[in-house]
Amino acid sequence: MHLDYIPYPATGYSSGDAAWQLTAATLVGLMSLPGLAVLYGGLVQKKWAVNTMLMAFSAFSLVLIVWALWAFNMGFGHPWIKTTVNGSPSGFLGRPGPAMGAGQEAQADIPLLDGLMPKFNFSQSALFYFQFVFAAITPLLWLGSVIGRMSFKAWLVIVPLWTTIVYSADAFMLWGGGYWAGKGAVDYSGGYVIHLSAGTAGFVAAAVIGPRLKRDREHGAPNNLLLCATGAGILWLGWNGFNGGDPYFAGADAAAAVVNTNLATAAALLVWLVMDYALSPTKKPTLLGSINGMIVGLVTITPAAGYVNGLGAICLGVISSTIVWTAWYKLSKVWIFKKVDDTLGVVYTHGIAGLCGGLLVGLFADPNMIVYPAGTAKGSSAFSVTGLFYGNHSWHQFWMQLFAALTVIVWTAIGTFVILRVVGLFMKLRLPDAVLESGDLAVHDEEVSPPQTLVAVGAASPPAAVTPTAVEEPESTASSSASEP
Amino acid sequence: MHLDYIPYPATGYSSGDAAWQLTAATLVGLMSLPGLAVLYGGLVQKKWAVNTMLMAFSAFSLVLIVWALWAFNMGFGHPWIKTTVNGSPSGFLGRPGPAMGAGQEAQADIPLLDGLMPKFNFSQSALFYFQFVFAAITPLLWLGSVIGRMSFKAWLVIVPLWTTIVYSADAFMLWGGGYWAGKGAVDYSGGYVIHLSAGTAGFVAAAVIGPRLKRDREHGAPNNLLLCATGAGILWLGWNGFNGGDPYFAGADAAAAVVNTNLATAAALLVWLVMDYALSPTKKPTLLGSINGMIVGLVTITPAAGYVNGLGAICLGVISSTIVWTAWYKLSKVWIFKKVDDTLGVVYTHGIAGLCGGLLVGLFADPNMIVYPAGTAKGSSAFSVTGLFYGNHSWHQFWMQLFAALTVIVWTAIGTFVILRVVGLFMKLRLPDAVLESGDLAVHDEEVSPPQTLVAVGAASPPAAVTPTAVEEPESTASSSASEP
Amino acid sequence: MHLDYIPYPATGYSSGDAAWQLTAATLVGLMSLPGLAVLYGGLVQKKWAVNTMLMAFSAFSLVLIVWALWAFNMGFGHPWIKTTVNGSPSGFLGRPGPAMGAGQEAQADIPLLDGLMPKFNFSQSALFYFQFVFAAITPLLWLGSVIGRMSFKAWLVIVPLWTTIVYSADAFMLWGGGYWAGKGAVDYSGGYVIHLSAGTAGFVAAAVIGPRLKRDREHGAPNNLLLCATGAGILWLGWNGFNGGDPYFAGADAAAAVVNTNLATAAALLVWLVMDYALSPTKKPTLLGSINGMIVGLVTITPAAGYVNGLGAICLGVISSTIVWTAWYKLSKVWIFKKVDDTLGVVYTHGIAGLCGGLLVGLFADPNMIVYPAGTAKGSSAFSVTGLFYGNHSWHQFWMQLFAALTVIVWTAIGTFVILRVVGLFMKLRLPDAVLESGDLAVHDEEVSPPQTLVAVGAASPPAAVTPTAVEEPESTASSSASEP
Amino acid sequence: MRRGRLMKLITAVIRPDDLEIARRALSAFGAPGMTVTPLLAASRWNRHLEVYRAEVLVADLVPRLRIDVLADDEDVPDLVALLARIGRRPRGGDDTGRVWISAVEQVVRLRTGERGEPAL
Amino acid sequence: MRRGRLMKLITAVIRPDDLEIARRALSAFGAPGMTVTPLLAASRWNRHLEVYRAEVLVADLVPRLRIDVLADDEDVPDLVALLARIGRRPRGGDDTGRVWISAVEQVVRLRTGERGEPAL
Amino acid sequence: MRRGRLMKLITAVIRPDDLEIARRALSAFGAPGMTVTPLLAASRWNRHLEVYRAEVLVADLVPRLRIDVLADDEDVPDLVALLARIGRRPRGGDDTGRVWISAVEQVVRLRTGERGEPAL
Ligand SMILES: Nc1ncnc2c1ncn2[C@@H]1O[C@H](COP(=O)(O)OP(=O)(O)O)[C@@H](O)[C@H]1O
Ligand SMILES: Nc1ncnc2c1ncn2[C@@H]1O[C@H](COP(=O)(O)OP(=O)(O)O)[C@@H](O)[C@H]1O
Ligand SMILES: Nc1ncnc2c1ncn2[C@@H]1O[C@H](COP(=O)(O)OP(=O)(O)O)[C@@H](O)[C@H]1O
Repeated sequence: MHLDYIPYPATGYSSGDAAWQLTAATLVGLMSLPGLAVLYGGLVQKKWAVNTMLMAFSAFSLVLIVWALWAFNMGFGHPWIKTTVNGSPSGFLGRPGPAMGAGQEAQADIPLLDGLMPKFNFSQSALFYFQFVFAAITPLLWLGSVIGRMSFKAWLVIVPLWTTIVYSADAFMLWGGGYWAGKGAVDYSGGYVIHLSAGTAGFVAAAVIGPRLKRDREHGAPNNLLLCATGAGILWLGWNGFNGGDPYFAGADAAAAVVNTNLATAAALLVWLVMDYALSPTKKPTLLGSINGMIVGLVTITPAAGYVNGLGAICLGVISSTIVWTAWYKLSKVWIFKKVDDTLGVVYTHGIAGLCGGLLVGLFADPNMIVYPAGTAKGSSAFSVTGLFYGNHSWHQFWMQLFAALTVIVWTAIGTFVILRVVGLFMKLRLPDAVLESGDLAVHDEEVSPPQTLVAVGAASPPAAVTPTAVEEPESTASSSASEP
Repeated sequence: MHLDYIPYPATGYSSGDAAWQLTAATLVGLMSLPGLAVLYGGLVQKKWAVNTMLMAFSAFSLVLIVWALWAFNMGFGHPWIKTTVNGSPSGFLGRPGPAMGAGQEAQADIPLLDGLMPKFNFSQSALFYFQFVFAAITPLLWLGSVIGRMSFKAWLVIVPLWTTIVYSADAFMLWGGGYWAGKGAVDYSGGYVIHLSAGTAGFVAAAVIGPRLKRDREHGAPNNLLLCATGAGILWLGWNGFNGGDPYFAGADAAAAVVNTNLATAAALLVWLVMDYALSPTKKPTLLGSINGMIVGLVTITPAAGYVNGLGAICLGVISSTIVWTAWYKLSKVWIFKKVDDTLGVVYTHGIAGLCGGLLVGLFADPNMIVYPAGTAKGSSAFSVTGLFYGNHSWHQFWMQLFAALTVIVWTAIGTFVILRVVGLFMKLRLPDAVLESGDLAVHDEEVSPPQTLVAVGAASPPAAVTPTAVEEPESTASSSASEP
Repeated sequence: MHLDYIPYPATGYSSGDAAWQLTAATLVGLMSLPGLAVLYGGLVQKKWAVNTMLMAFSAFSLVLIVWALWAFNMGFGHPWIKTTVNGSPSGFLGRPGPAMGAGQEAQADIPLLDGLMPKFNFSQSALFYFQFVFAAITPLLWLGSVIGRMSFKAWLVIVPLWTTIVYSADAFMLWGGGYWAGKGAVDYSGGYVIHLSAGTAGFVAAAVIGPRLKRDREHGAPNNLLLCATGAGILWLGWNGFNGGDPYFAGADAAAAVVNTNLATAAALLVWLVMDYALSPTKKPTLLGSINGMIVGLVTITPAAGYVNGLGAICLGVISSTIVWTAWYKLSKVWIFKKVDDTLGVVYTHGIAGLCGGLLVGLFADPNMIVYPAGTAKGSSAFSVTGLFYGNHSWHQFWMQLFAALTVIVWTAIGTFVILRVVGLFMKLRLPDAVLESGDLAVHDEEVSPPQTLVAVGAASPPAAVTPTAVEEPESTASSSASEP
Repeated sequence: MRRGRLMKLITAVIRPDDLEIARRALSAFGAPGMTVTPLLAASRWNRHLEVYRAEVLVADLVPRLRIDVLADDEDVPDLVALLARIGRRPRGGDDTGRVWISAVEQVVRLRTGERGEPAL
Repeated sequence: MRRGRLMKLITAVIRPDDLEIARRALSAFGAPGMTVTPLLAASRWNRHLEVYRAEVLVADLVPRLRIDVLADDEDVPDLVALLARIGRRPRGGDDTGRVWISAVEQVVRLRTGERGEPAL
Repeated sequence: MRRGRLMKLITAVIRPDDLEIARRALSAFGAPGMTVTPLLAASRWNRHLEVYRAEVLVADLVPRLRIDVLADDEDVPDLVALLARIGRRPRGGDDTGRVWISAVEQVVRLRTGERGEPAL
């Protein structure tokens, strides 16, 4: 009986790889919902918690619709304008098109990567969904820069545009086999495409939209650290899927990427903790500081996870955490960083951390970390990346990483700026001050912990029980009230 | 050395499918605990949060014991009274029996489905557990209809009975190879068996048990939206296991089901958001409204996840969300829906949404969405479902879906009613009003956020430090107290 | 093209097993962060929530660094001092050494287990990470015994030492192929190595460090039951990875272990619930009591998960829950248990529960529960364990379990005591009372739900809007103030 | 005559579940407004128990509401009687709070600056 | 003369967003200290709505702050005028609270035991 | 003589950690009851800092408790002295609150309707 049915479509299909890809994607999804939603929801002022979470839920939804209707193919489909890089076909952006038909059940395929990596062992749907959760988390990340004043309506309009114009292009150039992929720049799972881009977009958006109320900036206390920890924990462990899923195979490199992710994160968290201990104004270790460090570690290892060895991962965590900690305390005091109101500091923990990680790949990438082993066919060679400290000590990879970073920064900054300005022509990007005064209640008629004295409208008829009829013992009370001089 | 051991039992065993099945089951488990527990715990009045969560934890446990001792085989074992449908053996309920022995390590098997689908690639334990988490979440869902007045003790008695009598039968008829399965009605992963059934049971139970205190109905404000978001996020992503696990293989259709699940959910969430924006009394988008929309999407795609294509999934989300939104605002104002106190509106977000999804399968099912590809043996054909809009445009599937739905509604309604009435003969189903006044404290001696001034019993001896001995400077105080006219 | 690349390193590699191992490890990681962090964070007094959570996050990080630099090989590497047990090589502790190089991508290997179990189907990185999450959760567990007074700085020093000296040795003896493994004592996934050890360490640490403030012991009310439920739910379902991942293969025994885990847990939760109902002073079922029962069930099945059948699992849950409930209510009133301030009662829910489970393996282990089926080669036999109630009814396994338990208790107690005393020579283990008075604010300058009136330093200049200039209508007010006798 | 002297502040400590009935009665009576302040009351009654992880804790400070109503002297007796009637409803052996009256010298309605009685 | 008779307690019910401005004005004026108590005010204005799952709920008890300032009799008029000016600022048709003054017979600064005026 | 005139309300603003000791002392003294209201106090001392994500925030409104005790005139000096002694305990340079006394014209125990002294 069994032979009669094969539960899988193509040969070369592996249920193990499919299982891992779906699991990894689900973990990344959990990083957004509820992960980021409640981390940010707990980090913002109490009066903005609902707004923040609803922006997260709605953006996650918007990105998926856009992704299915046209954007996935702009990031991973056939190049729109074909170019060639080092002889092989390339481009800057994919041709838009829906990814919704039954054809999605066929074996996965990224046209420009054919032959450059093993054929996928799972269906296109799995690839589509895995890439979706990455696309979805990116605007959620830079949401952190604009909460506390951004118009909810504008958010609903901007997210789809941003995913289409900015994210797809970044993804195509580095992951879709586009220009920088051809050039040999690498981004293991989104240090550039996701985090550097989110940091840049958030910063630009914060600048364009303008700052929160002076009063809110002065009263920027978070509202619930239990939820911050809940979100942070989900982020950390969810990142196992974030980086572990990116080789597309449940192979040895996936496991190595998971280990490296955790090593860098642990190191970065501890470095931040120790620096708070030793150098912060109050010389105390803090939970939110440690969570910052944790995020820095997760972000910085992201572009490098499967390319560096364990020691390299620790180094990345230590270096980036030191840099970002310093930026957080010092850079934030100067010039534009002081002026622009990046509510949760996304530009530091994602922008700078992602940039550091991407560049450090150029130094720490260990050629012995095999992403894809060589096959049997002659001429086939294993795929790995070599940084300055290995092989023939060349700076080449570093430069590639640097140029790719600059491209991402510039493209993202311009794209974000233009989108916001254009949308700004049709609607206010910033809520009126009166609305900002009250926050969630004004925008959504909800507050994060509603008073239990709220009563349904129309439920206020005086009860029969007590009616102010003839008053008993008037004299005694009279006497009492008469009892004053 | 390696050949010497095979870590798997039967040939045809696939570690990939097993991994996915266990992972999917765990995700579904997480939807119940902590997912639903904290979503509901945050949605109810503060005074009922503990009671709600304890009902969830205890029901989850009760169902498992029942499932192992007898109920699993009533849902997926050999038919109790054998019948035949379209020539092949069938029935309405399975023969009760334990599922606990070492034999559970053998290859999985659902007797009535032999030959109708590929042989399972994992052990019976995996199948048992996967089906358990579905059985467990169902009473947790309709718990939402009865919280705020149902007796905790009665709950402990009713849940096992309900799982045995109502759930098992519904499951057997549609999933265990029973009558409606034979007739060709399909329920991909529980739009009927779980959600339609939960909506029906909840509504009936709410009617039989009676409403909450008038005062509580008037003060039905939730208590913590951060936890609502936490639970909602876990529900959404956990649903990847809910629908992705149901083909029983980590094949292409599993991935397609995951994508469809998310597409329908995103669409439904956005539709609800927009309708709140455009049509709600206060014209504001709300977080809890969006979560309603999200749940509608998840529920409505459940019976269809692997049968429709991406576009179909979006259509299902849009249609059902529109219908349920309207029902939520309008239907709730009329007649019985106004009278019956369905605390969290389970009949709308699960009952109606599940029904819509199940019926729409009859329209949108795409025959090109292959659940199980054809095998090599001659005569073997791929398995897929064809709706009105495809193939030879027949209404057949729709009718099957409709009749199956009616069966589920009727059986669940009657079963639930009888169980409650019978149990009602032996114990009060509703808590006395005095207890309802105080809620958690009266039922559990706990409250969701205990005052930090609570002090251990017997820890109240007057301290040595200060004793009201001879009073110092009496004169001055005397003067002060004498200082009035 | 496809043949040209093999995405996996060694033959014998299975993407399914790798996927499951990484997934299971991630689930266990989630049990720590956010699971335990928020369960404990919600269980402690409000003033200690931040401190508790930061201890969890930092310990998780510290253990990983230690694990990678030297400790993993002390638990699972080559024996430091080789001995032989029953003819085969053995030892008490592994030789320290880093586990960070590219070599970690090779097939996994535990030297002393070569030939005693199937070769691993995944890479060393996966094994390393899976074992890390176990090592990490252990100190987090016994953190529950010392919160509310332990110095944060001391914690940062003690955790790495404890992992190195205590945990590694316990792990090596039972899992690394060390002495007790050779003797035939079994610990499926940590009833001894993790829970019995955590219970012991916590109790000793609580005794050495000393109790909380009298005032805090008297006011030990938790602060947030919603978060307790969140953490508890994640623990339960995460445990599917905890026990399901331990056979190292996604085989039938993994699924059986998952089922047993849930059965024992459900039974234990219900037993605790019923005993609270029937025997507790106030005769009421409680959420936190049920969560205790849940933890007891999870812990007690841990050493037995894949060795007992379903009925055995239920028995374990019932027996242990009864024992621990009794200990919780009665034992806690007597002698040393009354004196030592084990804040969250880890010695009961982990220590005693783990011990019970380990011993009961000696009674309930069912030889038909096959962990590894026999291979094809002659002489190869399936691996399973036989308890008193099966086979030739021998007490042998029970004695092995008992002696192993005693070893773990003694070694852990001595190790913990010595570490604390030595560290105590260099720094205070207990915070000064003044600090204990205020808790989080004193230690971290943070509190779990910060008042929204906090204002940024230096943001306090009097506003232009209102200045106390010439007062209008002075007469009227004067008259009013003059209006008294 | 000087009205100022005859304004009073009526303060009542009541049980939370009496709030609604009290409010409705007051507004039905026409009391212009009121403030409600949640507080903890040391009561010799009703020290309810709470149990967490088998530890029995006693809430010897019970949650109560403090109601402050500014009123014209003439209305005081009626208002007090009204509150008294509410408080007197039979209840599980349990405290039912206090009402006390104190003199107010001046009242100002901030919005308009009105003083004395009209500001009530 | 006896100072005790001339100490007053100024109590104001204000809107939360006026707190900061009020505090700054008071300290600028030199008021020694104050206490701020969050409470719920029954206001005939400003019953804002909240909506949860399509159920429209009305907050007819609006959150307000009660400010208590002990002051010397002489400062009372200025302080009241000051609070009045703050409260009077134009606002969306909405209540703006009350201020009332009552007599205090004695004040003690616990830290030092000082009584009367110096303890203010 | 008319008792009503000689009932007083003693109001104290104390530090949270003094609550227990105060309560015990009061009940040991035999004070019939009390109410405890959490509030924020504007103190010139003890503006503790909190730090969130490297932003240093100052809590210039510190959490305090307000205790209200209705008492018979004769008991006032003792009660005040008692509170004063508690408040005076040496503490990290830090505010220790206020106590003030005001007259109460009438007290009613709602449960029984008793008035005046017996209702204390
Ligand atoms: N002397 C007092 N000062 C202030 N509040 C008091 C005083 N006596 C009682 N109360 C308040 O009034 C409430 C009812 O008083 P209690 O004596 O407990 O019940 P009852 O007066 O009905 O016998 C108590 O909760 C307490 O808060
Ligand atoms: N008689 C009263 N006693 C106590 N508080 C009052 C009284 N009247 C009004 N208040 C308080 O003063 C606030 C403003 O009163 P309200 O009448 O609503 O607005 P306005 O006085 O500006 O017209 C209200 O929120 C209420 O809390
Ligand atoms: N004039 C006042 N009116 C009301 N409360 C006051 C006044 N002055 C001080 N307080 C309260 O008494 C507390 C102690 O006063 P503060 O001056 O800060 O310390 P100390 O009086 O011990 O020097 C403060 O927290 C404040 O809340």
